[in-house]
Amino acid sequence: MREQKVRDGWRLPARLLAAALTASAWFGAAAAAGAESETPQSAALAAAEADRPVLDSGDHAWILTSSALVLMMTAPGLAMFYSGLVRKKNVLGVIMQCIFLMAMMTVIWALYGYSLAFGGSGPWIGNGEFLLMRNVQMSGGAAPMEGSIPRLTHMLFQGMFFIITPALIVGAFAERMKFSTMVVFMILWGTFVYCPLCHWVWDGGILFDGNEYFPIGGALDFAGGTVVHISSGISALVCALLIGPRLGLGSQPMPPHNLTYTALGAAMLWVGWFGFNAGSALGASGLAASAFAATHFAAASGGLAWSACEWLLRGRPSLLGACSGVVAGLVCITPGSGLVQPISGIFIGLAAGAACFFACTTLKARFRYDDALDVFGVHGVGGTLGALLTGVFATRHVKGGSAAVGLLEGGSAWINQIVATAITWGLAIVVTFVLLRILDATIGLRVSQQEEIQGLDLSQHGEEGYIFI
Amino acid sequence: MREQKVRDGWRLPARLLAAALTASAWFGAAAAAGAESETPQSAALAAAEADRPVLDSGDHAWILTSSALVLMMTAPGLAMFYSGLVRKKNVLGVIMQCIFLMAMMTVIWALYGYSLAFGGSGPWIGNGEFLLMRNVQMSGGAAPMEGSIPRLTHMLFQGMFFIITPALIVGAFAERMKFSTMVVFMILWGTFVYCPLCHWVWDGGILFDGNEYFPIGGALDFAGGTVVHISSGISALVCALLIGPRLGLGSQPMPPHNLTYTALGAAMLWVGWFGFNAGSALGASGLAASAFAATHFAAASGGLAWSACEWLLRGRPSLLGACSGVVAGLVCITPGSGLVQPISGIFIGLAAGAACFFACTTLKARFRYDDALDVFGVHGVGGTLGALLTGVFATRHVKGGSAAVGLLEGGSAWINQIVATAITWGLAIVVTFVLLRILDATIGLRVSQQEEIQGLDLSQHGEEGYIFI
Amino acid sequence: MREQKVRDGWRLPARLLAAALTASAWFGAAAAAGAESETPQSAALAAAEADRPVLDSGDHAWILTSSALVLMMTAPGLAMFYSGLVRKKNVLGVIMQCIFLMAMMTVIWALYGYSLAFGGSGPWIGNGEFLLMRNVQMSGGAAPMEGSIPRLTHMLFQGMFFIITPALIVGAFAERMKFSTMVVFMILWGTFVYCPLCHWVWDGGILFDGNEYFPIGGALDFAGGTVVHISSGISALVCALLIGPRLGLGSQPMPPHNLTYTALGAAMLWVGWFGFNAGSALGASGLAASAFAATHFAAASGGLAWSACEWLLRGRPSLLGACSGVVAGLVCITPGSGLVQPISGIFIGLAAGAACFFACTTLKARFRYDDALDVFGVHGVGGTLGALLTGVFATRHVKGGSAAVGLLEGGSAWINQIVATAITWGLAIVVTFVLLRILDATIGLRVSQQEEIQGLDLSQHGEEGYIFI
Amino acid sequence: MKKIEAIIRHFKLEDVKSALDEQGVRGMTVTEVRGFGRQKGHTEMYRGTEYTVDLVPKLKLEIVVAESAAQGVIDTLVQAARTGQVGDGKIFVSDLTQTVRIRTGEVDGDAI
Amino acid sequence: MKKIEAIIRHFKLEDVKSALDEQGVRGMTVTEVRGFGRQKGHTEMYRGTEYTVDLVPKLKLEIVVAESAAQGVIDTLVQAARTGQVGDGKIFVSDLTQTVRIRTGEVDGDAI
Amino acid sequence: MKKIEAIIRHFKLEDVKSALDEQGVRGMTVTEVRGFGRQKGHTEMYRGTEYTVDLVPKLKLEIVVAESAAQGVIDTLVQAARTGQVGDGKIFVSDLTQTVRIRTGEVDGDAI
Ligand SMILES: Nc1ncnc2c1ncn2[C@@H]1O[C@H](COP(=O)(O)OP(=O)(O)O)[C@@H](O)[C@H]1O
Ligand SMILES: Nc1ncnc2c1ncn2[C@@H]1O[C@H](COP(=O)(O)OP(=O)(O)O)[C@@H](O)[C@H]1O
Ligand SMILES: Nc1ncnc2c1ncn2[C@@H]1O[C@H](COP(=O)(O)OP(=O)(O)O)[C@@H](O)[C@H]1O
Repeated sequence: MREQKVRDGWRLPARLLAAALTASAWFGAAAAAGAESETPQSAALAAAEADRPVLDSGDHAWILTSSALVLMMTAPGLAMFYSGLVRKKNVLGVIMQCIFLMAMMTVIWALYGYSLAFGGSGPWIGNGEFLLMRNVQMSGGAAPMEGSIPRLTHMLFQGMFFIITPALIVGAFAERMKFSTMVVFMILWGTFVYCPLCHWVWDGGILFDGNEYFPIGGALDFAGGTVVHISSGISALVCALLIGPRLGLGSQPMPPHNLTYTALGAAMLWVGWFGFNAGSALGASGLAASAFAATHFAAASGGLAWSACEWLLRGRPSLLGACSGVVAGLVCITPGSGLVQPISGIFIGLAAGAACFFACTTLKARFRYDDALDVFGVHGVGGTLGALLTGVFATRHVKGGSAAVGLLEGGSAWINQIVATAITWGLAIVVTFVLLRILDATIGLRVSQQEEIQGLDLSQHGEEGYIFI
Repeated sequence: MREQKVRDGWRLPARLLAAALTASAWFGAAAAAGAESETPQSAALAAAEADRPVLDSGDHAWILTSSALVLMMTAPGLAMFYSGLVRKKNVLGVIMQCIFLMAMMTVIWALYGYSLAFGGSGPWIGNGEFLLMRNVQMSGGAAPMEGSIPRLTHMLFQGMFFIITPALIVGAFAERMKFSTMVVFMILWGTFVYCPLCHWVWDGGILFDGNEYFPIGGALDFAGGTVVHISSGISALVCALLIGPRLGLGSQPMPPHNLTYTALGAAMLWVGWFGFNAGSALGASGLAASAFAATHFAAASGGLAWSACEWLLRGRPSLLGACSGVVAGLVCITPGSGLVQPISGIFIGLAAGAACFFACTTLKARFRYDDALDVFGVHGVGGTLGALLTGVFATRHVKGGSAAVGLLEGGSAWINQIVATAITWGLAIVVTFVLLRILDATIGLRVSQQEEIQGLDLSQHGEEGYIFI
Repeated sequence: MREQKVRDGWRLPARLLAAALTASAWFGAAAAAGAESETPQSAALAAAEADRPVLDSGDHAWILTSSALVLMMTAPGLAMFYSGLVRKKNVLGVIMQCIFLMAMMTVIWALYGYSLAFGGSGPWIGNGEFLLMRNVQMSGGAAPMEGSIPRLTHMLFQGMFFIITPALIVGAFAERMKFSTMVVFMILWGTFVYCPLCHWVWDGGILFDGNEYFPIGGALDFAGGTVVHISSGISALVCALLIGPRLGLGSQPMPPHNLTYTALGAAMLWVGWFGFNAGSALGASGLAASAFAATHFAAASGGLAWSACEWLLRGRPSLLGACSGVVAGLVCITPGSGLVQPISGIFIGLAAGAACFFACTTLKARFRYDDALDVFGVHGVGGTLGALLTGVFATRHVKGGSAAVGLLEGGSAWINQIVATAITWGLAIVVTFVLLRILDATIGLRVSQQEEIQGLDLSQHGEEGYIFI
Repeated sequence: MKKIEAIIRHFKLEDVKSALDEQGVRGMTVTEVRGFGRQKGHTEMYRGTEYTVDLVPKLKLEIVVAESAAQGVIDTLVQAARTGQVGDGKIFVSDLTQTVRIRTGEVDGDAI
Repeated sequence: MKKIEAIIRHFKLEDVKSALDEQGVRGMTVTEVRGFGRQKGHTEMYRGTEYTVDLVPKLKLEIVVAESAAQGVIDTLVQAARTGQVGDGKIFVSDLTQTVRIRTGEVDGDAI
Repeated sequence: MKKIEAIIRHFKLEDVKSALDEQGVRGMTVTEVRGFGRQKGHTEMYRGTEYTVDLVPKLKLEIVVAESAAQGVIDTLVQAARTGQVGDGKIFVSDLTQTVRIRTGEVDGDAI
């Protein structure tokens, strides 16, 4: 994520020092260390060498780890979280959608997705620079670099986001969407919503912090508030509205069939989110630590806030509530994780827990859309709130530089945040609406009534989840 | 953990070398590398720079990873391990306690816990140095350091211990404690047992290895034998005694409702414990590797020992036994993991497996306390044994320095280990007893009979774990 | 893994540079930085120092992480994947075998396994160099090195492979083998199949790439195609044939009892495999990134290929199919992960998904062996295919050097791959056959009919998996 | 006293319950069962193997009522549980010789 | 031959079993059921939604005994399963026309 | 109409089903139950505690047939479900007073 190249302060002197060392050292080397002089090079060459980005194995270790963590978020994490919430007869359907998306989005990313998102730096969309992994893969035994890590790793890390974002949407149309239609929809959604948006925000496009094309759109989005959570949460709402409620909603009970899965999945999301947010520092820097801490604090206070709401308004806190609050806190801190102080994360988490509680209970009940697993209520609402609160709490102490950033320190980032959020809402609504309308008219969105009653596990995949007999 | 600042040998020359390099290089730089001279600094300044702790991205990557691993230990790890052991009607209750503690203890840690534990270095308790994350968070784009990692990361890593320690206790009063009382108890326990003890052992207090206040108390505790396992295990016993046995114990069967969870949770604990122990080296050093290996070997031999006991005494080894042995081995190696040779870990694991098998079967049966999930039997007994065996097996080969350490090489560490263990027992017993008596007299410890029969899931949280109909 | 010491290109100049720096710097240091001159050393000494392998904390962090990931592959990963596939009454039996192997193989590895596999570099078998962790553990506060990581870590990482390889075989004789016989068999199999094979391929033996003893056997096996997958897959087939089919196979239904476990376990395998393959670079290098990406792509395309086969031939894709395809892709890319371009990983994954689909359906149905969980179909077939395709796709761009490697760039590696694969098949067949025959004649392979009907959970371990009443 | 056993589809439970409630039925016992009949099951595929599952999940209701109320309950059941598709289920009626309420020891008419 | 069906609370199973054992009853069959009756259920909340669950988990025991032993068993059941709280359950008794032990083919009195 | 209830071993289900199928039986209802009888249970150990589990998992089949077909079904059941080991199970036969097919409202003979 390009704007995250601003690293914490200690790096700058270190870089200069390294460069100086390189130059000076070669003088000494040339004169003294005869045994090492197999490769005579001039001081000028050495200085050039110092400018070439050098792989920092520690940074790299952390981003490789983060990539693994973010994949773990989709499955087992999200797969478990979501599958526990549906009825038994649809448990495999949900897991299948997560696993299949892991496979499919990865291949798309390799073929053209990464290039569309991160190739070049035009205002609207990437270019063909990285098509089919050109300029990403090793060549002659060396890997092209992106900052202090190989571009391969940048591609991998970002690719994990390309998986989880559509996977989040799955919760909105759970228990009723045709599997084949879901497949087609996600290919299109990834191509026409995710890739452009990612390019706008993180690769120099019109929502890139400090871009020249559309400065007022320049958003602070450290780890995916707009790109991941708003985009998926808003699209989810559109999906829920267009596909309609589940058969029997309101008359038949549809409680979560296995809350232990949901809770264990939420815990995995919490753990994996450290990769998501702290990994977005693209190195094992002080900034990564700060993002890690903010993430952790927001998750914790989000869980407390939701539990408190339940305790006060309904007499007792539920496990599902605590877990929902944790996820809400995590969603909300995402855009600001590397821009606000960790202690602000506590406030952001509290706000998220309360707001998403309200969205998932009162709001949803009032408007009667069947966002089955509350993707809008948590990711749409939490993501939007997070984008705005980033404009409030972001600080130069974390971002570096001397200009005021968030509203609290007198900065004006909040304006850009509002603009970028509005644009993201617009993009998500329009494209998702159009795509679904087309699919509805052609291959159809929903399984037949018969199949819905039978459950997706049997009707779509010919399997049963649990055969305990 | 301060005493772990002794790093393995190769680091020392490396540091000196780096310092020398810095100084010499600047001479060369000043003379030759004109292009780099934007920041003119004197050699003196450069030397000062060399004294400032520098972030080692590799160390940092490992501790960030370790922090994630230790959080994973509480949930999904411990939550799964424990929840499988209770009856179906209490499965959510146990998981909720773990998840809620993750949220609550984290916020306490951020507000004042870290400061109480690690602020200053007085004999008894921390100071206000780090209250509300002051002096921990980034400032002006730079992060305060603690050794080669940001203090933020130190805070995070230690904060994960502050979560899991109370979560361990949960097993003792499982299936019968009021949720609200548990919440209050854990706030107090964290404040009045964990924080002081942590300060005593790891931040220069009266049990700190080499402290001047009370030298004979100076304990070797690499990763939490006293601070985590003895404190929680002994407090658990007090809890079990004061809250009394579960309704129907002895007359009604109370087998684990889902041993697959217990086993999968134990496996996650095994994996996560690498973060717990090897992370306690606070860097990706040779010492971390040694602690990792000792941990792994002790887990393995602990599992074998318990299985062997069962095989010999009962005719067949059980999965629950193997998993219990693994956890016993892990508990027991914890204090010595970075102080003993890995191969000694095998002996320590064997001893732990056998001792904890005895404690959980014969001992518990004889004294008839209802330590529901054997927290005392595994963490109390295993932790105490581990502290003592550390006094036997600890070696200068791992600890560094030239003085003999463990009994086996003629050292006297075992005396300090006994003293520190006794003091930890005393603290845990007294404070836990007082806290529970007060809570019992005020808000009450136990749910009503009615609620206990109904199960905690429904009575405390209004949810059911599995709805497979 | 010795052949993996070839690192990506940027390292070479970096090393030379570092050496030069060291030498030159000391001149400066001696003259100028008086404050630092406590340790007067000559330039010669400094040069020697530069030759000593130095711990790279970033490399180390990644391999520690990878070790944890690979352990996670066996449990919870494989334990969950396999246990979901058996009938309810055998669920604990399978998990127990995984957990017990984790414990037992680890102790064997510590005592003599690592030494047999990696001691010395003779053609046939290791020597006693590392018996009982001699020359592996720290001494005088310093850890012996293996490249840029402590040898302890190399031992740990490799030890995780020593666990998972036998654990894979467990799937072949699931639901019917005597636990005690399994224990003995695995001790022998680890000693007489794994350790020699590992030594041949990775420690300079007769299948080592570029060995002098038997050059045509020199195989490219980056992360365990021959050592792990072919060896276990082929042995599994022998096991299935010799132990015979499960009672009632064909007449009674034996569907997977819990596909959610299988899918979640597969996802954990996917995540853990990054440690397996990218960790095999033994550092956080560009090569690690490349292996990570190839692994990820092959998993994804494997899942797509198997799903496509099902969709085309049976009308709908199943979750079990998608997961099986993912695992097939992962198996197949293993030997080539650090030798082929990531984009080739897509082809390899596609081939694996299709081939293993065929093996697990048509082939198995035709020959009627009861390889209960398809170890041969996935690991035997996928591993063999992977070894051969490595000979096709391996490239100097990744491997480094200037010689052509794979068939596609005109190299001849494919010949060696065929030879090494054939030898591995031979070793696995012969030794497994002999061992099983002996065990059959002495202690017996199978549980009694009675016990098989009752299930292994009760008959072998005296426990039940789920008690949901 | 009549015991009415009805095998119905899962998703009809709520409808049946409220229909019976209107009828004045105040108690019943529900069991998860699997039924085999004219309704075709389905096939499941697991890797190489295809299973025909002809045992379909159903619910069994047991309702004990006074002789006089039986026919009304049966009619209500037939109406509320019907979809018209094969697999709607069956009703079996039998006689009870005695009924006891455990809490009070009341018998027969008073017990339900 | 009488078939005695008893709906009881889960946690009374052990008590009932040992009471019947003293009575000389040597066999029974137990089923997990959910009961609906005067005992109020409970409410469950999942995010926005509240469910009233009025089906309470119960156990159903089926005990086949000789005509002569029936009343004794019924009395024992009532005593052992009673807590006095609403929801203790019911006992239903009916006639069997035949009983067979599969293992031996023995019928009626010899079969149980 | 006769209702035949058979308690059998799990792994005999397939055999029984196909034997009944040959017999012309076209419907039945299966329930998971736990049985207590002469067949000894087993002991389970969990850490310090040993449980004697004397409730053994069984399947209960309920088959409703015309009076005339009853004896044939019973004989078939006895044959197909027998292993000769203690625990093979029991068959209980009782009368039904009425049978209804929900889908069509057909009664008695036509309903099964
Ligand atoms: N002869 C029978 N004895 C016991 N139960 C039966 C019998 N026939 C049908 N059932 C039960 O009724 C259910 C529905 O029967 P089925 O023949 O599939 O449909 P329908 O009742 O609409 O004709 C079956 O699944 C089974 O549980
Ligand atoms: N009419 C009935 N038919 C069948 N089962 C009944 C009937 N009434 C009650 N039951 C069963 O008996 C159980 C206890 O009944 P309930 O009315 O709650 O309490 P009590 O028996 O103490 O009056 C119910 O949960 C249900 O399983
Ligand atoms: N008196 C009884 N009433 C109800 N069910 C019984 C009775 N006796 C046995 N059963 C059922 O029959 C099953 C088999 O009985 P058991 O005595 O173990 O073997 P067998 O039928 O071979 O003599 C039991 O598990 C139980 O479910």
